[in-house]
Amino acid sequence: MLELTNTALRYGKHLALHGVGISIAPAETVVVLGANGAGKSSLLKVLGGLVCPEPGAGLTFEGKAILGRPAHDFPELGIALVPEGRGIFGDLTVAENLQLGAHPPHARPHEKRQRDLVLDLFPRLAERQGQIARTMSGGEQQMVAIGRALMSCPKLLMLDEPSLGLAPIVTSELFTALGRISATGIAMLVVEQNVKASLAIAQRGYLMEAGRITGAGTADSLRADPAVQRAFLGAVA
Amino acid sequence: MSLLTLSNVTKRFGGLTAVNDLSFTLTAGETVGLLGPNGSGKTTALNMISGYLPVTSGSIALDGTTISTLGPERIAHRGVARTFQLVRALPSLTVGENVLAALAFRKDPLWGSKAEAKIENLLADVGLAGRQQEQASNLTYIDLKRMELARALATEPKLLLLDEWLAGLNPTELRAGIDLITRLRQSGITILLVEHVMDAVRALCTRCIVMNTGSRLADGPTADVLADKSVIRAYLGDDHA
Amino acid sequence: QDRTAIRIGYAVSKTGANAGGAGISTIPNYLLWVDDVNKAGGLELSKLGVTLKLEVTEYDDRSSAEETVRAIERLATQDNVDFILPSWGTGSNLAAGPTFDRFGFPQLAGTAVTDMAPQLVQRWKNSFWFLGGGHDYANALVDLLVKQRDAGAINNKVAIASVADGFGIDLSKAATPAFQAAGFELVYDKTYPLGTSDFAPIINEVSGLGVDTFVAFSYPPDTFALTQQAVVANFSPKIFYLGVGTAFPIYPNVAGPNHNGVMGVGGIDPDSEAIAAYFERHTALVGQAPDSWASAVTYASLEILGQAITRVGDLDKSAVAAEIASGEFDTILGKVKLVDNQLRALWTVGQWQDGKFVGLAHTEGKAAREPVVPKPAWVPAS
Amino acid sequence: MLFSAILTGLVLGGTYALIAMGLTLQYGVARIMNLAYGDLIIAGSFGAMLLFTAAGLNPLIALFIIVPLGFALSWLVYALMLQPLARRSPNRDRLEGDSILATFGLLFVIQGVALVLFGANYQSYSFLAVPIDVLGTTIAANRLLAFALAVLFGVGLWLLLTRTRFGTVIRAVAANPGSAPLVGINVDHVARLAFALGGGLAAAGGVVVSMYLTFSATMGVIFTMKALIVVIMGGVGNLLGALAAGLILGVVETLVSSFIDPGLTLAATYLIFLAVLVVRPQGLFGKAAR
Amino acid sequence: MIFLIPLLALAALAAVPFFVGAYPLGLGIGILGYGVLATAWALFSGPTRYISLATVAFFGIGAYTVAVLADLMPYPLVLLCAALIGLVVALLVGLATLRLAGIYFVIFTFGLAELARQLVTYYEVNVTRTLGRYVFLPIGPEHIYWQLLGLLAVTLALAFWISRAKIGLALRVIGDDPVVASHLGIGITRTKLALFSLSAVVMTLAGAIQAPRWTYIEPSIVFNPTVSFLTVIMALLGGPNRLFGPLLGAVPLFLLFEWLSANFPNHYSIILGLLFIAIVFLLPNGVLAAWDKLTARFKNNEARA
Ligand SMILES: Nc1ncnc2c1ncn2[C@@H]1O[C@H](COP(=O)(O)OP(=O)(O)OP(=O)(O)O)[C@@H](O)[C@H]1O
Ligand SMILES: Nc1ncnc2c1ncn2[C@@H]1O[C@H](COP(=O)(O)OP(=O)(O)OP(=O)(O)O)[C@@H](O)[C@H]1O
Ligand SMILES: [Mg+2]
Ligand SMILES: [Mg+2]
Repeated sequence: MLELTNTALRYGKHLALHGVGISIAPAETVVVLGANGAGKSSLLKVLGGLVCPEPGAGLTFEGKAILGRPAHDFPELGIALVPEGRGIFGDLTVAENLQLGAHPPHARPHEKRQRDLVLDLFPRLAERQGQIARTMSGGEQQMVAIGRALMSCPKLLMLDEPSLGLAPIVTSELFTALGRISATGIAMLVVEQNVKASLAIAQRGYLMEAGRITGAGTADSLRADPAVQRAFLGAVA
Repeated sequence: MSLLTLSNVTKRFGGLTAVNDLSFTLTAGETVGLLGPNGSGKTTALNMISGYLPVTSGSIALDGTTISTLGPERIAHRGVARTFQLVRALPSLTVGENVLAALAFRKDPLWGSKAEAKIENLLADVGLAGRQQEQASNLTYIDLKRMELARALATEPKLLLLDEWLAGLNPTELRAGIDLITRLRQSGITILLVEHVMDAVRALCTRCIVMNTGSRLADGPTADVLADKSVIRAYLGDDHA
Repeated sequence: QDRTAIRIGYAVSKTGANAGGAGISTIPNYLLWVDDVNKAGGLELSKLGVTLKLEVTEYDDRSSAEETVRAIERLATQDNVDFILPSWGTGSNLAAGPTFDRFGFPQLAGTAVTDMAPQLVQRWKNSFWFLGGGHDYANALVDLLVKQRDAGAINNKVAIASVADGFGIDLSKAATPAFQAAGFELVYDKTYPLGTSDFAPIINEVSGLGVDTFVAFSYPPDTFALTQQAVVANFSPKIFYLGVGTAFPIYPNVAGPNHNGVMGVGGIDPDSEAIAAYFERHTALVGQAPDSWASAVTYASLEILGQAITRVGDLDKSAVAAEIASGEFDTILGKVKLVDNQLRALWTVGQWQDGKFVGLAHTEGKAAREPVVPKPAWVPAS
Repeated sequence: MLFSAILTGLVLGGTYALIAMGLTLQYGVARIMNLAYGDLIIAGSFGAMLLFTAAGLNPLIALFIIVPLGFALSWLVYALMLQPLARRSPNRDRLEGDSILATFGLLFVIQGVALVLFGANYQSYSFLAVPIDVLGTTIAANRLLAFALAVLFGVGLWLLLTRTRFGTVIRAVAANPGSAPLVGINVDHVARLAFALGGGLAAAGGVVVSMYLTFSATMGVIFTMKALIVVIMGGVGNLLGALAAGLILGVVETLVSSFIDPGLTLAATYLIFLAVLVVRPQGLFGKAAR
Repeated sequence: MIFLIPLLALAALAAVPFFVGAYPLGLGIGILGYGVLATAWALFSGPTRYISLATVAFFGIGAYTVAVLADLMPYPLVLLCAALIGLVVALLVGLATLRLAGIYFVIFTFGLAELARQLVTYYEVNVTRTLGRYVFLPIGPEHIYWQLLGLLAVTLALAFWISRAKIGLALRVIGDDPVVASHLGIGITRTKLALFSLSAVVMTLAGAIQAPRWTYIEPSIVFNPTVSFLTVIMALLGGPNRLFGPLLGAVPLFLLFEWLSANFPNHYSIILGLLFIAIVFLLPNGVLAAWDKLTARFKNNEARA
């Protein structure tokens, strides 16, 4: 469904990605693992159209080349991104944030259905629909951001560290929910530090290091990989 | 000896009570976890302790003197330092200047060459050795967190408030972070730690306070608290039981 | 000397707060005078044996005193002009005084109204003040009103509103005691700030006071707004007197039929052929008529300058200044001789009559027309 | 007397609110601190006067010509001049600085063109200067019209912004332009539209105001500053705030003029403005910063 | 050695009035006047990024103080009084603006300047019953020039010192994030007030020193908001965060204004406006940054050669 090839990304002098390529099949859940600063967020930004990679890169979605399209076209294509730092509309209410999630034309007819789904997933949001988003707690804001992305009826949902700052109970609920979302046939690309939980819902995964893809495999093979275990699954002393 | 005492502290935002009649005491040298579901008022509590938000009612005392009537800079001078849930770097300053800003305006200020040496040490402590000249806005997320911690430590606090400082780290980094805080603990600083990463809480905290909808739900030794039924129901979920 | 022209320099307010005033009273007259002189072949300089045309260097002073001063320095020392014409308004002429004086240029202040003129003349020997002082206008107005009151045409009550600006305050400072001395009852005497856009409160209050005489020492935008507000509120006192702007050619457009009978500061002699010809030339060149107060005076000041230059026969500034101070000149205002460096023969009160802003009072006691009192009642707008 | 003063004040306030509304849109949404705003008002006034004196066109009808022109002109200004600045700005501060400088330039251009075309003279015509008796107070019809339009635009736009999807989109861009693309909003497009809408409102204000205020080519700054004061006092981006602030200033001005001293009207307006900000630093209806 | 260069430059500039005519001297006064204002403005507004439009309030207060006191006491004492009055007003203003940020601060300060003008007007109208005041002091253009030059030197020295001193760092921290600043123990109120007042006192003196040049002082002349706008524009253009930035904005802009109004008196506005727009597009980071870039490129070329 999505194919990224030979991508390099530059911030000024700093090369954040080099020669990166990944692919995602329909309805597949893929996780990207990597240390801080490895370039995971940068990868998602490229896929979300927010930054433009160096010439030579290729990006196709459902067979169409979409590189260079403006960022605001991506939601309508079916690509939704929950970015690092959430990017919610702080001055607007929770309800309005969700409503805006359904802004892409193809999502508008399904606004009500998706809202019910989101509120079911995050009951806290149902209680706080009228609250100004900026005044919500950190975790609550994360729910708004994910909820908003779901409102756009995405075919591919990309999440940048969705469990960041969530209470344990919410995290486990979230991963359950992500599992359910994936079961509805939405493809997902997840960047997570909660490696255990994310590998549990993923079919495949990529390893990133210093701006390069350094490994790939099925969830099971990654779980079994000693290097992965050492770096990402090691129990805390 | 009690370092920090919250007595019946309440914070209301319009109609919403974010912290409700909260009382607890921290003894000098303790590392205490402040836990609770999202939106239960943890950050708000830290905000009141550090003076960022005024209390609606109740009072907060440090070393026996009331600080809840003081502004943040006076509280900082009395030995309270903090990090923020969403990192607040000073983006137009360099890493070194970020730390220098803390050294220069603390109770016994450092400036000039003395400060330079101190900055070097502090940055080395948090793993940012040799990166003084870098622009803060160019740092990665984890490095920003490190810098923010170095900045907080530079004020030589008695009480350090960490708001989800370990969030967003991968297991390897988490281990390094935990080690760092353990070292701080050994140096005698009192730490109040807001955290959702249970591995870290278990590894660091001798005692935990759990909040729910603004009130105190549990308070006691970490193992006891984390085994508490109501805590599991409200916060941990069955996975962590 | 191998000069080819007489260099005239001026810095005027083409932009900024004074641009409105300068655009009416000052700039067009400078243009017209230069045009008139050059069409006539120029000024004859007998001592040099040539007749030279005028050549202009102009700057925009952006309505700033600082710019005015510097522009004059520039004209005097860089452009080496022969004569400098001043900018519009009292403030800028006062600001420019020391600089004109320093370089020895005669300063013909055509649009400055100041009671300080006698002292200023002591300080700056080459300065000439053409538009009188606040007392001239205030006293003339009071005299005229006393006559009307004594004739039973108006009652004893007067309301004054003045703009809190140099002009308004100078006049009101002179008018208040004059009205009191003449036994008028001042039922309203207040100022309003420059930039006021709504005069409903003032007009509403004044209209309930039973005055037959309303006096506003006002400035252009206010002058128009006061008129419109008075019409709307149907406050139509027997005497309706306004300040700067009443004499502007645009006033009849603003007030429509209601301009008739409105009094104001200034005035012209409607019977003077010279003035009529001046109006025609002005309209032809600039595209609009001059105002009926300072325009003709400004133009006359330029005529005086030109004649003084010709009489002296060369470009000696102090000789020309001396001639201006002592000579008698033939201008569109008639024969003019300055008294103590001041033009003392001035129209002080005017009234719109038959499409002209005619002089009702003059510092020399004459009147071109009798005042129409009461003025015609307002015609409501349709 | 008191009642009549308040009524007069409300009507004056209508003028203030009317000229401020476009600016609150431009600054609140498009984030352009438009120093040339007042010059667009003046341009609208010149347009109305020209149509009225040359073509005898009723200014109310002229609105239908001039408002679209103002809209189109602002659209172009945004697309050609401001959009590139917005694109290259890494943050809001930067855009604010750049837009101040650029619109300061624009101010001079518009003013310069007006000076060349019309000269520096005061311009005035009068239209609808008929007295209307409102509950015993005489008010000029044109001012009443300004008041009505202010209320109409204010409430109408407020409803548009708060009750429609389009409004939510506009507010989203105002709140967080960086995130808007994530939900498929074309920020450039929305900002341009808001800026142009603000320009249309400015032109409308210019037409209405020209019916009863004397204006000249160099007076734009005065309108800009008045509008800014109203916008800031009401709270940036808040149309009801602009309406309320405009009306309050109008009433204060009139009350002071009637009962204290006309000489203090402007001092009182500024004093009220400053007092409001001292008490509520985010303006009457503004949201607390951060 | 490093102190010698500025001293030599100062001496050279101080000698200018002996060699040039009235008009260049006038230019010098204008440039120095705005140079002082822009530099003083940037003292506070550069690091904090609070754009103040109150400049002309202090400028006007300075000028008025001279107009009122010139005949009553010796000139140096008049200047001292002006500075003190400016200081008191600045403290009041500073206290009132503490909670304001962004555009609210900008327009608040504009309102303050206008309020000052209104109050002075009202006082003059109702108490002294005259609006204009006259300043007849035996102070020639060259004296004004020297005083402004001295003031500029002092202001630059202050700016230099502040940029190295703790208070400079404090201001930059506040400009970046006031919340962090307060948590680091920085007294925001004190710091902001101190710098705001310092900058205001300099502006007051700039007005006081120039007052004798106009002879006639009237609220609409000395409280002209254009002064505030130009100051901001000049400082922004030059780059408010560098020592010489504001000055390097003031000099070319001032000369540009002068050149345009002299050569295109009738199209001044249009050309100026277009130039402004062009500058924003071509020099996005201010004059100094553009200069830096140019020299950097030059050095690069050299290195390659
Ligand atoms: N806007 C930017 N400007 C300059 N450098 C940047 C920018 N964004 C990211 N970088 C750099 O690019 C590299 C990759 O960053 P990225 O945020 O993609 O990493 P990440 O894997 O998501 O890390 P984290 O786990 O901390 O979120 C880092 O070195 C970072 O410093
Ligand atoms: N400024 C504010 N205005 C209104 N409500 C607020 C404000 N700040 C916080 N709240 C509300 O107060 C409650 C407590 O918030 P707080 O940030 O303290 O939660 P928290 O315990 O830190 O949560 P998290 O773990 O998600 O960070 C939340 O419901 C939040 O929405
Ligand atoms: Mg990341
Ligand atoms: Mg929190």
